[in-house]
This record gives sequence, structure tokens and C-alpha cells, in this order.
Amino acid sequence: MFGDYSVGDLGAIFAMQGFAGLILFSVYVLMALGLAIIFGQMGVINMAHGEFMILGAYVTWLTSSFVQSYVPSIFSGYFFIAMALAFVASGALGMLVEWALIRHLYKRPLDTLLATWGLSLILQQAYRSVFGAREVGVELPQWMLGSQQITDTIEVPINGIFVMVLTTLITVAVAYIMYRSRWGKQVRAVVQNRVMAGAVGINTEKVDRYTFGLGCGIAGIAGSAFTMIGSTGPTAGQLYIVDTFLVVVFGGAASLLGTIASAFTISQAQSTMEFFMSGSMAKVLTLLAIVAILMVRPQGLFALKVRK
Amino acid sequence: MLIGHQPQEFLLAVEGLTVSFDGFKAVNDLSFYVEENEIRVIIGPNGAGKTTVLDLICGKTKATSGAIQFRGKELTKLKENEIVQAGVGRKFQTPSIFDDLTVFENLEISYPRGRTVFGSLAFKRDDAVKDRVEEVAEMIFLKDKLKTYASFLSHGQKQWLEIGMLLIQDPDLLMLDEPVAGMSVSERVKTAELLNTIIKNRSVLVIEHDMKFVEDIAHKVTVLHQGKILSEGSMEKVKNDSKVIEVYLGH
Amino acid sequence: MIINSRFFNRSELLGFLSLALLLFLILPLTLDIFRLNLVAKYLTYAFVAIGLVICWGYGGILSLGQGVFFGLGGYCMAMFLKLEASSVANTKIQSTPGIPDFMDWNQLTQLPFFWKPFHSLPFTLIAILLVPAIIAFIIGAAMFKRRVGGVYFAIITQAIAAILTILIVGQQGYIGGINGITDLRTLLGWDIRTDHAKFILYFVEVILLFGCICAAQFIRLTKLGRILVAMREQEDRVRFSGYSVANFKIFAFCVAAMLAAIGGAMFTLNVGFMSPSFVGIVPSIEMVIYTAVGGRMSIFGAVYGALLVSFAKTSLSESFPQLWLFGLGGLFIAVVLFFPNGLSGIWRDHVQRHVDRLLTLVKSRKRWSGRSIAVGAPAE
Amino acid sequence: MSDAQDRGLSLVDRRKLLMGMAALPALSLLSTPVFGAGPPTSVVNTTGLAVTDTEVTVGILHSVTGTMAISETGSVQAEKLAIDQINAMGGVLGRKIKFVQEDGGSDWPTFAEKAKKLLVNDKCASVMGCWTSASRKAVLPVFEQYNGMLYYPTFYEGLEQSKNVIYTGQEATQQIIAGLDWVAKEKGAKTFYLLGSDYIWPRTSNKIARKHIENNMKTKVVGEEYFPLGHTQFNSVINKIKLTKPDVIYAIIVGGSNVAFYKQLKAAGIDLSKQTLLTISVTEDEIDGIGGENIAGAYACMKYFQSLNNENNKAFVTAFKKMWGEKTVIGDVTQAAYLGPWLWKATVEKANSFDVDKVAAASPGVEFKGAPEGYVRIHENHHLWSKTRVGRAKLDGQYELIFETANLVEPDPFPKGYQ
Repeated sequence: MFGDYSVGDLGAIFAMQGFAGLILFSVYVLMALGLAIIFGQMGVINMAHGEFMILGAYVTWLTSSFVQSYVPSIFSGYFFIAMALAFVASGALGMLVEWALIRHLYKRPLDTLLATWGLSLILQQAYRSVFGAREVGVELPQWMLGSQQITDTIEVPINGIFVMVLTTLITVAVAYIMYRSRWGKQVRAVVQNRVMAGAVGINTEKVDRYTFGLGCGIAGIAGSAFTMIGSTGPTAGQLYIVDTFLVVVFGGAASLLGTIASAFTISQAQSTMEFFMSGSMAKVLTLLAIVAILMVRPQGLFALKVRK
Repeated sequence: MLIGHQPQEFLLAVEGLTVSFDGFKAVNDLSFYVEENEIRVIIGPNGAGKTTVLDLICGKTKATSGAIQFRGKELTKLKENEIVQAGVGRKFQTPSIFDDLTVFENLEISYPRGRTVFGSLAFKRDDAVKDRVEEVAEMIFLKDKLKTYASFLSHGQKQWLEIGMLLIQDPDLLMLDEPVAGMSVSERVKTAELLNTIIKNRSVLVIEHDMKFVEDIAHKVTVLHQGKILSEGSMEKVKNDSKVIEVYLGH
Repeated sequence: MIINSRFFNRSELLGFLSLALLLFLILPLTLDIFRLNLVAKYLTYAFVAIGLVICWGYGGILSLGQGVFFGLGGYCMAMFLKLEASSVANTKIQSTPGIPDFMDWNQLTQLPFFWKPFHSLPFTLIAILLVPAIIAFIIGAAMFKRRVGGVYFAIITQAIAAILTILIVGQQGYIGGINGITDLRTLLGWDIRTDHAKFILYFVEVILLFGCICAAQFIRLTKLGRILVAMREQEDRVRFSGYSVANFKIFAFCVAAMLAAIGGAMFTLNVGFMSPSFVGIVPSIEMVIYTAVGGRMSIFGAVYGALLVSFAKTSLSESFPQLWLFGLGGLFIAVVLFFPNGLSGIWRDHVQRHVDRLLTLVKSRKRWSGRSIAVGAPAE
Repeated sequence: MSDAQDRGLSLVDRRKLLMGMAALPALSLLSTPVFGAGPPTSVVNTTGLAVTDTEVTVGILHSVTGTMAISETGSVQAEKLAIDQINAMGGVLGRKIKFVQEDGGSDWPTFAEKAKKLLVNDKCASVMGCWTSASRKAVLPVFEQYNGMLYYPTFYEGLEQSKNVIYTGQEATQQIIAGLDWVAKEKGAKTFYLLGSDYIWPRTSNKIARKHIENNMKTKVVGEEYFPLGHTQFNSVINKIKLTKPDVIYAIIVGGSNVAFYKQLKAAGIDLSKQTLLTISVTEDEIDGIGGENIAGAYACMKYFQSLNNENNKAFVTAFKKMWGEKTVIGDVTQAAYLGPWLWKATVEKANSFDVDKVAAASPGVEFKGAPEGYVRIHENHHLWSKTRVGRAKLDGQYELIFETANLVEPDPFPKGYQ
């Protein structure tokens, strides 16, 4: 297929394909970060993760409609407000869900899966009743559309760059919160020994609630960002759930670094294969490879060898 | 291998055993030998690697290097259930029994027959099984509790039940991890009595802190410290070892 | 194994008899054939639910990929029926007569090799059981030997369900794509679409269901059943009692897979087609929900759960199409939060006492002192 | 904010509105009609359908829940509008149309089950319904077995023909061939890149397109790709498109994937005013979700656009918006769904009977002059003769008509040379 093209053309295409892989990587990281916190740190299987993302997307849509109608002057920057609101909305809903549902189920991880699946059905129908069954189109400010010309032949989509930057910022923030801040220490203490953490004066309930809220809030930001590249509809969240779980599990559940490494591996594998074969087959092969590797190495890419 | 020139006189030969967890050597180049019908007690301060040694022998933890020979079989290459079938029984520190099954069923599961999938499907609760279960139940003071669900037993009774489950396996090497920990005084007396009956005619490896108890039963004592053997020999000898006094008995 | 008083304890006997009464007499006598056929469809999920009781309730292995096995069983059956429906006489208008219509539309000019054995009914029947069992064995052997369990197993089985769906949808020439295998007509020349046939198929299915109930009960009562319970609680203790835990898990998973496949095959017969929409993640999770609602520890509970949830789904979606997802979602949450043992738990905790007292009054017989979780048979 | 509330409210109010509509003739063509003046029931209903002297029951069978609810909502709305309008004009053979609505729940066996219920329990004289091919395939044996009449609105892959189904949308060749010919003539297109969601309709349509491109137009297909339903990452294929530089991107992507595809296409700097893109899967409904700014300039090939400038269509759009709100948009399938009740009415009146056999036999040749898309007629093969049109997407989410075939295109569900 490459016979008719000049070296320069091919180079440009490969460079752009590399960017495509990086964008996919950012998308995966953004999807999986919230889940990595909730699943990795708390052991809760949140099947409604996709619905928390879609909540963020709807909040973005509401913000864009509101800004357009009432304060069109700030439209070019509304997206940042929308992301903040999405974080708050999804995070608040997450904390509510933790309080009402999850906290009763910490000892039964498989049951969280069933309960959150029920939750996801309820949220989907709620979105459908409130926002309608059709997809909503989120209008973006002009500067976020189109692409950036890097050389004569290489163009990179601006929304892709935006997602990459956003992912980097959020990852750094999460890493800081989890590994540097006092609160992160408390979270990890609770993860390792709940009783002991409680005994040394950590309010474990509060830590749980905020951790879950943080994970859901990040899902909200992800959903908000995805309005740039994907669709916003009541059932769009379901599209993400399997991919997201696989990224987290493949990375080794308890490790943030693992999640990032796994997102990188999967995205590169998929975008490379997509280039050489049909999208459908690429997807099947990627999933199969992940499952096969997980069968050989169930602990995922990164796992600490601990004394059991 | 080193084992090559060892005659078959030892039941268990541990040689050069090392396990490291991310660089931390919980057990470091450990070697010791247990004879037939010997009762060996392992003592040592917390974190000395005592439980890890039992974990390594029974296959719960995989060794980084070294060899464990049991009746000429290399245990490090076997799976846990194969190690059990080879004749090694293990009691855990916390009672590990099946709460949702009755005492009878708990003991029956340990009965050494029908251990494969289809064997267990075809397993019949015949008189031999019933007799043996009742016999063991009597030894562990639970004869009148056969139909009780294990979750209703007291802590001490659970410990006895687990010992009974080992007994019914009839292992050649019995490994006990703190068998009297957390027991009331009266239970402790009864347990000592029980242990004294069951350790006959087999080799036993015990971890215990209760010195009185150790002195009562031990043929030989191994003192572990930081994954290595600090001292080994009779209780008398170990007690007078200055290194041991320093790290363990002294405080 | 003969059914004697020890095979079912009293409450199970009650469950058995009432279920038999319901399925053999009450429903066939009171429902028209349309509704009865719906019941037959619901009952196909009961097979899956019984399998999940063995594998999840007893063995503690939550599979979110039962749709895969349901689908495999259903597709095996559908392939046989489709070949029969695609006789040369029936498919004269095609460019290649004698092959299924969807192959013709996709320019296949001969039957793919893996379809050929499905001309034979005995082969099909064996394949319905064996294909899912083999796949379950491979998955199980790979995962359980490496001690992958719990959450990880659930997620990986879920991924397998997703993979199979994408594969089937993408292979429309070979397996019918998203439309599935449709327009199935006859079984060995017997028209399965008539009301009469639906009636007979219903009874065949119910008899098969009771066969599976008895098989599951048999497994439960053997030492294997007790080992599964033991394993769920103290996996290590079972291992250190000399059992290969992985083998037992593989067995439970294979049994569940085969039961799901029987359900799938019956689904194809009763509904008249099979499509990838029963293979994916959503139906797989729904199957788990049936079991959870009925009671993951109770074989009869699972059957009732499958019946009730499916019935609720149909009737709610008929009367309140906008609301039924709220109802269904709320049901899942309620069951998990408040009734972890499902309907059978409610029955046991709130109703059985009264029934027992009633029965004791009638027959003053020594009562078996039960414990709160009805596991295993009374020890002798 | 107010935007969202409008939508939320409008959903709640729709039912009320609908009830009101029955009393208030939408078109005010007649004063309140009196029902019961038609021929006696014993004559027009010999097979025990749900027909009384004053009423006739029909079924509406679409998904209002699940993933397909997005697409099927418009069809339900159009069918209800048509029924209201027919009732306002005096109904069918003097009988008022009553409808029973069932939810297919985006689940194919549920469709089969509900179809059976509509035919066996409710004895519906006809059913307007289904959207996806899979749901139609699932209900087809039911309609054949219980001898029902289905009016199916979606453009689809063809390869099917049934006595019991009237296909009011276009089959693949009608939709594809005229569009390809137009793009070859108008744009001088020589190379095509075919894209699709991975299921039967896009695959079959692309197959027909490929045959036409290669055998009849003697031009070239430079790539053909399929993506799982719901796929959201298209950057790789966009790079492949950049590499192969096709004259035409031929896209048959459906559902949520559409939104992702066009947004990413735009972001990748592919300017649809320069790069020709022809789609057969994006109606005005889908543009609502994609956003006009992301797809402006793309060409769509189908039989109807909301912007069609004729009297029928203007009246239809006005009535539709009056009933369902100003913001609703009308796509090709919605219009085809609107034809269902009208064609059925015309056929029943031609046959002077509600009996399915007579309706099926009378169908060929039935015309509907009031169709928003213009004149349509039922072919022998139960598909519609219709024009094929090419429209260009504008920023406001509407298509402007660029081209239409001079004559009605004959439906050919089993096209020779394309299989």
C-alpha cells in the first residue's frame, strides 16, 4: 500500500499516526484514572463509571447552552468552567452514591458490581427522561476546532492536543494527591489496613467518601473532555466500561503507574493494528491479546510482590 | 544437588532455603533436618521468618532458591495439594475451618479419599468414614457437636477442629503454627493433652511462644532470627546460648 | 440417584413440589399459548441461573460471561435448524441454493467447513454441551490454575463476552452477523412454529429443567458440593486438605457453562432465532441478576428469580415503558443491599418459620435444627 | 439551562399534547369527524381483526428504551402524527384508528415477542414498526406466521421481500447507485474510500457500492473498513484516508460512532468543503448530535430532506413541529415512517377491506400523492418507487437539496449483478 508515496508523505503519516496513538493513550488514561482510584484503591467495581462520565458530558452541554444564551462573551473559555462543574457534579453524585450504596458493600466487592450496574441502569433512564433519548451536540468554541499545522504535511488535531495536556495535568494532580499529600497517605493507609487506620485517628468513612468522590469527579472531567471527540447520549457511557476496566486490570489494579503503562501499551497496539487492518479486527485482536496476557500474567503489568 | 549424598534417614531436609520479597530476605540460606518421629519446635522473635518457613514447606510461598526434600520428594516443585498428598499437614495460626459446614462435614472433607473432582463426586459416606470421623471427633472433644455448624464453635473449639482435620489426614509431618495461642487456660491444658496424643508416631514441626509448652514437648529446638538459624539443639542447650538470650529470651 | 427423603430436605421438597405444580399444571392450564411461550423463554434463563448457583453461589466464582455459553449453545442449535431450513427446495431463489440465506447474500458459494457437521442432530446435541464445556475448560484452566479469581475473573469473562459479540457481528457471512440466525422452521421435519409445537416444546423444556435441577441438587449433595462451599470460604484450607482447588473451580465453571448452553439451545427452539444480542455483556449481567434476585444459594430460588425478573421486565415494559429501567435498576440495588440472599433468603427468614410451624402441627415430627444458611445436607 | 428544561418539559407534555390533538383536528380540514359511517364490519373484516364499526386498531412497535430509542423516537412521532391526521380526516373506511404502542426495548427477541402480542392478543390490523434490520428479521417470521401487515420505515440493505411487509424506506440500490453516479459525474470522482459500522446494512451497502464503482463506473475503491458499533476512535482511519487521498469518502457509520467520526474528521483538518464525503446514514436526526459545524459540507444521499421545498412537505413539517415541538428535526426515516399509516389507509380503501391478504394483494400500485417527499407508489415487490436525492449539510443542521433523480427509481431488493 505504500508503493506510490514519497518518503516525506509516509513520514508525515507515521508522525500523525503516532499522535493518533498518543491521543488514544490520553483518552484511555483519562477514562481509567478515576476507575483506577476507585477500583485500585478501594476495591469497588463501579460499573456506573461510564454514566458518571456522561454526567460530566451533559453538564458540559448544559453549560455550553447556558453560556451561549446568557453570556456569549465568555463562550470561548466556557469549556474550563464546564470541566470544573463536571468535576463537582460527578464528584457530588459519587459521594452521594458512596453514602447511600457503596459504604454498605465494602466487604462484598462482587456485590458492588451488581449494585452499581443497577445504578447505571437508573442513571441511563434518568438521562433519557431529563435530556431526551437523542444525542445532544455540544458546541465548541472556534479555537478548539480544527488542527494545528506543524510542518507542511503534519497536522495535529487541536482537541487531541487539548486532551493530552488535560490528561497530563490531571495525572500529575492525582499522583500528587495520592503520593504526596497528607490526604493521599490517609487513603493508602485505609487501603492497607482499615482497622488500624481507624485506630490511629483517620476518619475512614470520610476518606472513603472523598476517594470515591474524587474518582467519580475525574470521570466527570473525562466525560466533559470527551464531548470534543465522542457522542453524548444516555447510553454512551456503556461504550467505555469494558475498555476502561481492561486498562485498569491490565495495568495491575493497585498501581497508578501500571494504569498509565497499560493505557500506553493498549493504545499503541490498537492504533498500530488499526492502521494495518480493519477497525473491527484490530479491536478484537487487541482485546484477545489483553485477555491472553492476563491469563498468563493475572496480576497485570505492574504488581508488587508482597509477602502474603 | 547437596541432597544427593544425604541418606534417607531424614524425613525432612531443608537446605539453603531462601525467599526474598522485593529484596527483603525473609528466610536466608536456611538449612535444617527433621528426623522420623522427631518433634521440632521453631522459636524466634516476631518477624524472624518462622511462619514463612512453614509457608515454604507447605508450598504456600514459593522459594527463591534452595531445596526442601521430604521422603525423597522435592517439595518446592510440587503444588500445595500434592504436598498434602505426599504427607505434610499444616495448621494455620488463625483457625482456618469452614464456617458454613458442620463439624462432621469439616472432618469429612479432610478424610484422605476422593480428593479428585470425580472422586469427590463419587465419594460415599460409608461406615469407614463415619467411624473415623467419630473417632477423631472424640479425640478433639467435639463428639457431641458433629451436627453443629462450625461457625457456632468457640475459638478454642475451632482450633481443635482444625487439629482434628489434620489428624484425619494422618500426615507424616505435622506442622502447627501457634496451636495454643488465644486459648483460655483450661483450653490450653486440654490442647496440650490433645497435642501430646496426636504427635505420637509422626514428625511434628511446631511454632510456639509458650516456653512451658515448648519445654514439655520439644525434642529439639531451632531458634530463628532475621531469617537465619541462630541456634539449634536441645532446649537446654538453646536456653544457655548467649546469642539466643540476647535476642529472644533475654527480654 | 433415587429421589428419596434425603435428596431434598423439607423446604427443598416444598420448593420442588410447588415448582412442579406451577410449571406442569398451573401455568399450562391458565395461560394462553402466547404467554406460555413467553414462560418457556423465561425458563431458558433459569438454566443459566441454576448454573450460576453452582458456580457463583457455591463456588464463589462470579462469571460475567455466561451469555457466551448461552450463545454457544443457542448457536449450535440454530446452526442445525438453519441447515434444515435451508434445503435446496426452500432456497431455490438463491444464487447458491442449499446454503443459509445470509451466506448467499455474502457471496459464500459453499457451506463453511465448521457448518457441515451440524447436518447431524446427534452431533449438534453433543456440540451443544461439549463446545461450551471445552471453552469453559480452557478459560478456567488458564485462569484458575494461576489463581485468578473474584473480581479479575469477572472482568475477564466480561471481556470475553465483548470479544465474542464483536466477532459474531463482524462475521456475517459465516454466522449471520448482527441479525443472528433467523427464520428457523423445523426440527427433523416437525414444524416448531405452530402453537401445538410450542406447547410440546414447553413441556420438553420443563422436564429438562427438572432434570437439571436434580443434577444440580445431586452435585450439591455430594462431597464436591461441600468442597465448593468450603472453597468459597477458606480456599487455602481446602488446598491444604489435599485438593486441587483449581480443578474444582474448573469443574463448577464447566457445569455452569453446560447448563447455560442447554438454556441457549432451548431458547433457540422456543423463540425461533439466535442473535449476538444474547452473547454480550448486558444479557450476561442480567443472568447474574436473575440468580441474585432468586437467591444465589438456592437452586429453586434461581428458577423463581429468572421467572419473576423476566416477567417483571415484560409486564413493566408493557405498562410503563419509560419506567421499567428505573424499576429494574432499583431491584438490583435493593436485592444487593437488603436481600443478599434474594427471594429464597426472604422466604427462609420470614416465611419458612410459619410454614414449618404449620407442618409441625400437622405432623409432629422431630425438626431438623437448621442454621440460617441452608447449605449442604444434614449430616448423618 | 432553559434549553434543557424545554426538552425535559416537552417530553412530559407530549402525552397531554397528543390527547389534545385527537380532539383538535391538526389540519382543520374537516369539522370533528363522525365515525361509524363506513361499510359494515362483517364485510371489511372477515379474519377477526380488531375492527369495530367505529374503530380499527393498529400497532406501533419501536424501541423507546435502550440504545435504539435515539433513532426510533422520530418514527414513533411521525406515525402518531399520521394517525391523528387520518383520524381528523374521517379515519379509514369510516373507522377511527386506535393505536397500541409497544416497546421493543432495543432487544430483538423482545420485538418478536411484542409483535406476536400485537398480532395475537391485540389483533392489530397492521403494525407500523421496527427500525434496525435485526429487529425486522426477528419479527418477520412472526408476521408471516400470524399473517400480519408490517410497515417498515428504514432504508435498509434489501435482500428481502415479503407479502407481509411494506418497505416504506429505500432499499440499498435505490439509495446508493444514483448517488454514486451523481458524485462521479459532478465531482469527477475516481477513487473511493468505503467506511462502515460493522453490521449487515453498511456491509451490504458497501458491497453494492463497490460493485457499482468497480464494474459499472470503472473507478477504484482504495480502502474499505468496518468498526464495531459504538466505536469512538477514528484517528487511525483518518490517517489512512489522508494517506490514500480518495476523491470520495463513502461513509455508512451509524449511531454514536457518527458523532465521534465527524468530530474527529473535522479536528484532523479534513475540510468537507474540499474533501467530498458522501454518506447514506446521516439524516437530520443524527446531525443534531454531531453538530452542524462538524459536518457542514458533507453530502448525503437519501430520498428525503426536511428542507424539501414542496407544499406537502411544508404542511408536514409545520404539523410535525406543532405536535412535537419547534426543535424537533425530521430525517429520512421519520418521513418514511409517516408514509406507513397513509399507505395503509389508501390500500385498505382500495381493497375495501382490512383483511391482511386483501391488503397485501391490493398494495402494488397504491399511490400516495400527499407524501412529503413527493409522489410515491408501491411496487410489485412491496417496496416504494421513490426519487433519490443528494443534499449538502449546512451549518444549521439542515441539508440543502443539490440533486434529485428526474424519475422515480425502481426498487430492486435482489439486484442482479450486485450480489
